[in-house]
Amino acid sequence: DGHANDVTLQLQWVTQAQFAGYYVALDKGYYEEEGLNVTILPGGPDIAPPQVLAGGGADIMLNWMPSALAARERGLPVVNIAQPFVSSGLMLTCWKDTGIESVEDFRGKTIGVWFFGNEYPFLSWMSQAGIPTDGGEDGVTVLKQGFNVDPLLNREADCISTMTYNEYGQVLDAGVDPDDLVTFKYEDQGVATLEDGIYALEENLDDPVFVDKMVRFVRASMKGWRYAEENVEEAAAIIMEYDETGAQSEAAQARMMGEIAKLTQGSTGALDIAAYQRTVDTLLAGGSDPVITAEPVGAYTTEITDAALN
Amino acid sequence: MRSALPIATVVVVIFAIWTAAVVPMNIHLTADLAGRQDIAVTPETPRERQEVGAISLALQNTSIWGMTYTLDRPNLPSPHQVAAELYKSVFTVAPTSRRSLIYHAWVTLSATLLGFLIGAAAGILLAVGIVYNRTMDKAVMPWAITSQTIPILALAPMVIVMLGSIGVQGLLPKAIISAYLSFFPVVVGMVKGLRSPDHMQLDLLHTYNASGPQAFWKLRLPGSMPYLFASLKIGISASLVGAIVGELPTGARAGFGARMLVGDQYGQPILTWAALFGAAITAALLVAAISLIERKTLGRMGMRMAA
Amino acid sequence: MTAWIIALAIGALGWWINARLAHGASSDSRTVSLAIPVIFGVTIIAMWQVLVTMLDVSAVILPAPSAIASRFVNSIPILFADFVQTIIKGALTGFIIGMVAAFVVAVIADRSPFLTKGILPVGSFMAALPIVGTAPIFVKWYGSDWESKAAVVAVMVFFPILVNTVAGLRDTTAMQRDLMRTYAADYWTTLFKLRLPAALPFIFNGLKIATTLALIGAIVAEFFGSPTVGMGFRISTSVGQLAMDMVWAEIVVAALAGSSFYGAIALLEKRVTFWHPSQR
Amino acid sequence: MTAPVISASSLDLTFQTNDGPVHALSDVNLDIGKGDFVSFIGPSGCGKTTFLRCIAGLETQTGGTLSVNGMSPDAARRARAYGYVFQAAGLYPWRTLEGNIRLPLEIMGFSEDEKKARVKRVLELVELAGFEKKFPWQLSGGMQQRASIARALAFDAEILLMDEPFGALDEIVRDHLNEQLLALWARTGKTIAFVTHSITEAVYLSTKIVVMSPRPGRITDVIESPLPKERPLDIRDDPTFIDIAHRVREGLRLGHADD
Amino acid sequence: MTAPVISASSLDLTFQTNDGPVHALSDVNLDIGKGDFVSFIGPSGCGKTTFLRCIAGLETQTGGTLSVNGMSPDAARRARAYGYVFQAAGLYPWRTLEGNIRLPLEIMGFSEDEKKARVKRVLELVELAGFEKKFPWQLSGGMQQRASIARALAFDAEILLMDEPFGALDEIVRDHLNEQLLALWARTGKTIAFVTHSITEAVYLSTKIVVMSPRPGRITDVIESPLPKERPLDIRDDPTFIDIAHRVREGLRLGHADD
Ligand SMILES: Nc1ncnc2c1ncn2[C@@H]1O[C@H](COP(=O)(O)OP(=O)(O)OP(=O)(O)O)[C@@H](O)[C@H]1O
Ligand SMILES: Nc1ncnc2c1ncn2[C@@H]1O[C@H](COP(=O)(O)OP(=O)(O)OP(=O)(O)O)[C@@H](O)[C@H]1O
Ligand SMILES: Cc1ncc(C[n+]2csc(CCO)c2C)c(N)n1
Ligand SMILES: [Mg+2]
Ligand SMILES: [Mg+2]
Repeated sequence: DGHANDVTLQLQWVTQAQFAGYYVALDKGYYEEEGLNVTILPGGPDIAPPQVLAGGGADIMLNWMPSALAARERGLPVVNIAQPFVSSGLMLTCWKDTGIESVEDFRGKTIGVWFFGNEYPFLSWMSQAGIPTDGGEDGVTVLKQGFNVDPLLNREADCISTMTYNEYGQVLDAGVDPDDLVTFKYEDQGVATLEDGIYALEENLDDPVFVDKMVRFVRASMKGWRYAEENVEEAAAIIMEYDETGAQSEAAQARMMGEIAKLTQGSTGALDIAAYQRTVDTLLAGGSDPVITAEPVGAYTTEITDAALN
Repeated sequence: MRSALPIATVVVVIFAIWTAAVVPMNIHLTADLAGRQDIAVTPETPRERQEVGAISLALQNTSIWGMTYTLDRPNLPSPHQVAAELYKSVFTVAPTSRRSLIYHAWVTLSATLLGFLIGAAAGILLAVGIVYNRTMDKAVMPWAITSQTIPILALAPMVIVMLGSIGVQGLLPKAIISAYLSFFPVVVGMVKGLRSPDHMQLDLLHTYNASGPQAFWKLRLPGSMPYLFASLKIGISASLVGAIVGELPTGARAGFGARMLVGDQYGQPILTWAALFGAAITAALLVAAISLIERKTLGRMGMRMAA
Repeated sequence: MTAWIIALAIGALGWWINARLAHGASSDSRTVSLAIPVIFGVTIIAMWQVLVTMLDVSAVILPAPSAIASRFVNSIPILFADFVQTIIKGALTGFIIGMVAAFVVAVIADRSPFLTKGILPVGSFMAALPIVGTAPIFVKWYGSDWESKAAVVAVMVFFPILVNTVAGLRDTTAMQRDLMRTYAADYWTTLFKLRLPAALPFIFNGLKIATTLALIGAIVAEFFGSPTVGMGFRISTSVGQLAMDMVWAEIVVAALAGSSFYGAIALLEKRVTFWHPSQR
Repeated sequence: MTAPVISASSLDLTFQTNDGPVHALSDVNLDIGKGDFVSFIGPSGCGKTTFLRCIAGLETQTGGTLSVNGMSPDAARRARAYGYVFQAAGLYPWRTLEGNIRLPLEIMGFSEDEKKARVKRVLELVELAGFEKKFPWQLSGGMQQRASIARALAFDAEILLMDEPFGALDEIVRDHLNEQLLALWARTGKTIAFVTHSITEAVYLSTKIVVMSPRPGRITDVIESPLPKERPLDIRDDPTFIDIAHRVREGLRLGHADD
Repeated sequence: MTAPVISASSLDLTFQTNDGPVHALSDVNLDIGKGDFVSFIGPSGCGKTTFLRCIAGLETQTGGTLSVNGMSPDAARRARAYGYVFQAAGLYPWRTLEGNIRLPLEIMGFSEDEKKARVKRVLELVELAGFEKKFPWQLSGGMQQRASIARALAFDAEILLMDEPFGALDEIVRDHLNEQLLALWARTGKTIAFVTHSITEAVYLSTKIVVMSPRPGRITDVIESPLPKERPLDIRDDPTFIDIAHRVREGLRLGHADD
């Protein structure tokens, strides 16, 4: 039937260059070439993509792997079918004048963290480092960070979570000299977890029609990513076109695209099993309060990327 | 329009307080900025300044007051910044452009109006049920009150997902959230209104041996009109708030809520403020529209307006 | 299909019992007035339970009432800490600040009809500022802890209380005011002996509206930044973790707290305005 | 004399209230003949309104019998046997004068032509022709009360029940309406039951004055008036008039404990 | 005769309204002596209330002079020279009967003992002892009105201004209160200015009846009553009484165009 070619993708944030590959594929007709009719649903502060998937509001979602694995443990069997982001853009950004030089210096400091399923990497990291997160003298005080970098600028927090491609740039935009900041990239700290991957519900993957659809989707999406990486300015322009709020600036999106390209560089879309295992180990290592309690089984499939790459 | 002068006075006072507050509210950010541009500020380092209160910092650095009014991402934008942004996004771009606040007003407005329609209709029906059915009166009213103590922003994503799972998307989910906020004032007002005819009025119809429906259409309904309009005015601003709240869990694609959110996330507070004022102005216009309909309707019905 | 039939049967049964009670001889007694809404609520919950279990609705979308109840019971310490943070520190403080500020401004505005005329429309304009926009601003100004929540609440409750108080202060008859003039009573005497008591029914109207606003304001503001405790924090975090049972447990706390707060104000109203026709 | 239009015998009515039973009417016996103008007078709470409401079928007696036009009051109500005029005019503010008078006609399903004709006729009867399009609040209290009488007359019931219709008006306007009411009664020959607090009014208007007394509400005196049907306002300075008034006042004083 | 307590000469009052000026009082000349009981009667809108309010200093005349106790009305108001009784009792529903009567005493700063004593005395004066703790809405209209008179008497002003105090009560209760008011007046010797719509009431109570007429409000007749100070209710059947009543009615009819 006609639905065989319909795909709805739930993003995990509002329209921005973070999702350029998909918008480019849509705009350039790559999906169309594959015979697909793709709808992209932007996310927002109040949207949990796994929940949307569970409710049937979307066929596939983008999600951070910690969040997806946690959802899996909660009984929502989501499966990674492709992983366009190969490295993590997450980092902590601190004021240098707070005296923070290493992870140990976090003790007694206030740190802004995103919640809503995005807190897992931080919590794993802290528990691996043996730093309690419940305030107190030698633990960190955690703030639930809003959607902006104000807690840092107002010095309410000593450090905040930033993405290399977005919030960090915003801090600089506010006039802050990079020399006044110290950053801790999760990649560098060895606690990186996989970010924006493509997930589908397990039950759907038993359906060959769905699988075929996904193969075509991933192939077209990766083509979009390739194009976006190579044509940063144009990709930013395309994002601007799809941004319905009319509030984004092209310069910011171009910068974001430049940073995003570093994270997707070299990805074929296929999940790197080693990176997967590293993510799982990080999450399992969470001491008394691990994000996931058991080695996940069947949390990914390479079937689709295998087919797409042929 | 005899109240134009008093309103203007109050507005001027508020603007004066606002303008005066801009300096202390923004002084820390401004001092940081000035410090980075090698303008002399006391104390010299951001850390030291953190220990100084806003007012005394402002008094120590009178030379940078001017800068507090022109920051790109102020804590408190100055009135003229907000006014300029409003002007820019209302008058200098085509209303169909995504950069136009009119466009976003329309997006929010469409959900508001649909939600208001649903909410008002549900409120009226519920009120009729409460007035005519003793069981409903006793069972439903406490729950209607309770329903309003539940934070809508917590319910909103669930509503969206549940509706999404049965295939309802687009305008309707937002409208339903908006309806959730607007039905309550309508129920309360309408119950009061339908019960406003006194015993004598009801007895009069009884002496005519009038039927139940006749009593409703000829007495209770027209008698409830002033109450209905009073609660519709509250309901429509609640609807607008609901529509804006509903924009966040629906992908914040467009509308006042999306503008506020995006302005906040990308460090453009002036955008947020402009959207905020845009929303309040829209609410005022909606209330004015209802007042106009009220005056027309009640006028035609021959009822005098209470001042 | 059977699930719906069973649910509808439960609904019909609940309704039937309530109808019997409502039309019974002792329908105006306290117990029955309390029992009817309780039975109504229980009926809805039973229907919900049946539908969710029999239709196998995912717990990620809508958890069963039984799951919510057990989560509630098992999380009392967390729920209590959240309650204290959000309701006591945020909502209550904000409510009191907003209320006192509204009274003060009302009394000032009331001294001059000119001011009153100006403040009321501007007040209703400000009341229309949506919380989604104001909350992030207050979080920016007052930080992530409860102070910013109290500020959001104070602003939200300020206008309804102000508008009602001003209207109430004007709700004396010309005759009552003239009476005070024949006693050559001064402004403050008239205020305290006549206008404030006469305004009480209006003031309580405003306070009742404000109670529900206060709760919503404090919870929703936490979505825009908070410490790692609080009802709004817990709700948004739990949604991200797909722990919908926890979300509903918090909603139950909100509903209980809100209804009790409302009930307390209504009770106080009954005691203080016993003389008003609506209370007799 | 023909069969009475309204006939009460041993009528009893007790309200059950939260503070215990209230004995509003006790052993009331009264016959009202066709074309009578009967006034009920008595202190507050003596059951005047309650008795009128019983006749109208708006309350049901708890003892004794009551018949209206030979049927039960409720059957009479369904047959729309009477028009009822309340103390306050109680016109609908959202209807014009004309609209208010049409109200019972609409409910009773008269044809459009018939409605028009009747509205015109009763407006003339109460001297309000020309005010059709006015809303109630555009009229004086006296005019409103006349309109409410017109409303009760519009569907031409044989009986008119009036519960202190002029209680809220000042004495001078009241005099004027009393004159008009008498004229109307003379012209139409309706049977009128009329509740009042004013002795002058009762004596001036009635062919029969029923004096009532409270706790429990009962009839203490029934005075047949010998005054002629034609009554100019001056008749109130007439010795017979003063005499009857005196008797009514005495009757009232006897039944009246304090306050 | 001593100097009048209240003296108006060429009094004029025009209200400026949106619909143009309303000439409420025009060339009013009147002297009220100490201990007089003066009634004002006239159709609605003739300026009775306005005149009383001028005396009370609640309105200011636009022409002519008015003195109360030899001072300006406003000075008299500040000196608390009079007690004012309004048409409706206007008791505060949130105060008990006692609390209502204490109200002026609190405002005027009487001592606690004094307050107690005065409340007790005036409650006895109006025969309401024993009802101290009741709230107004627990009392009948007549009792409320008596309480409002007690309130006006509590601080013992020499002048009592009463604006249709019994207008809302029924005739029987009214008769009773009239008797009580006369007794009170006799006992206290206060000067009373009394507005009414009832001819009987005016004639029964007053030593002087002022008939007024509207458009513009002016005095058309001042009738000195030859009736003795002692007046049983029966005096109303007395020919002198009927005579005066007739003269008042004639005066009213002249000034009264239509309703
Ligand atoms: N619905 C009711 N329930 C309980 N008691 C009632 C009800 N209606 C009237 N009563 C009581 O019955 C008695 C008679 O009342 P009713 O209204 O007939 O008096 P009334 O003579 O018309 O008095 P008024 O002159 O004040 O109109 C009063 O004591 C009144 O309180
Ligand atoms: N504050 C006011 N502003 C304008 N006009 C007024 C005001 N008060 C009274 N009037 C007008 O002045 C005239 C006299 O009014 P007033 O109240 O003194 O009459 P009254 O004799 O007491 O009438 P009633 O018997 O109805 O009480 C009326 O035409 C009235 O409309
Ligand atoms: C409520 C909520 N808070 C934080 C994130 C984290 N996050 C993931 S991607 C992204 C965009 C960065 O520019 C952000 C902020 C989220 N998804 N939802
Ligand atoms: Mg009655
Ligand atoms: Mg008057």
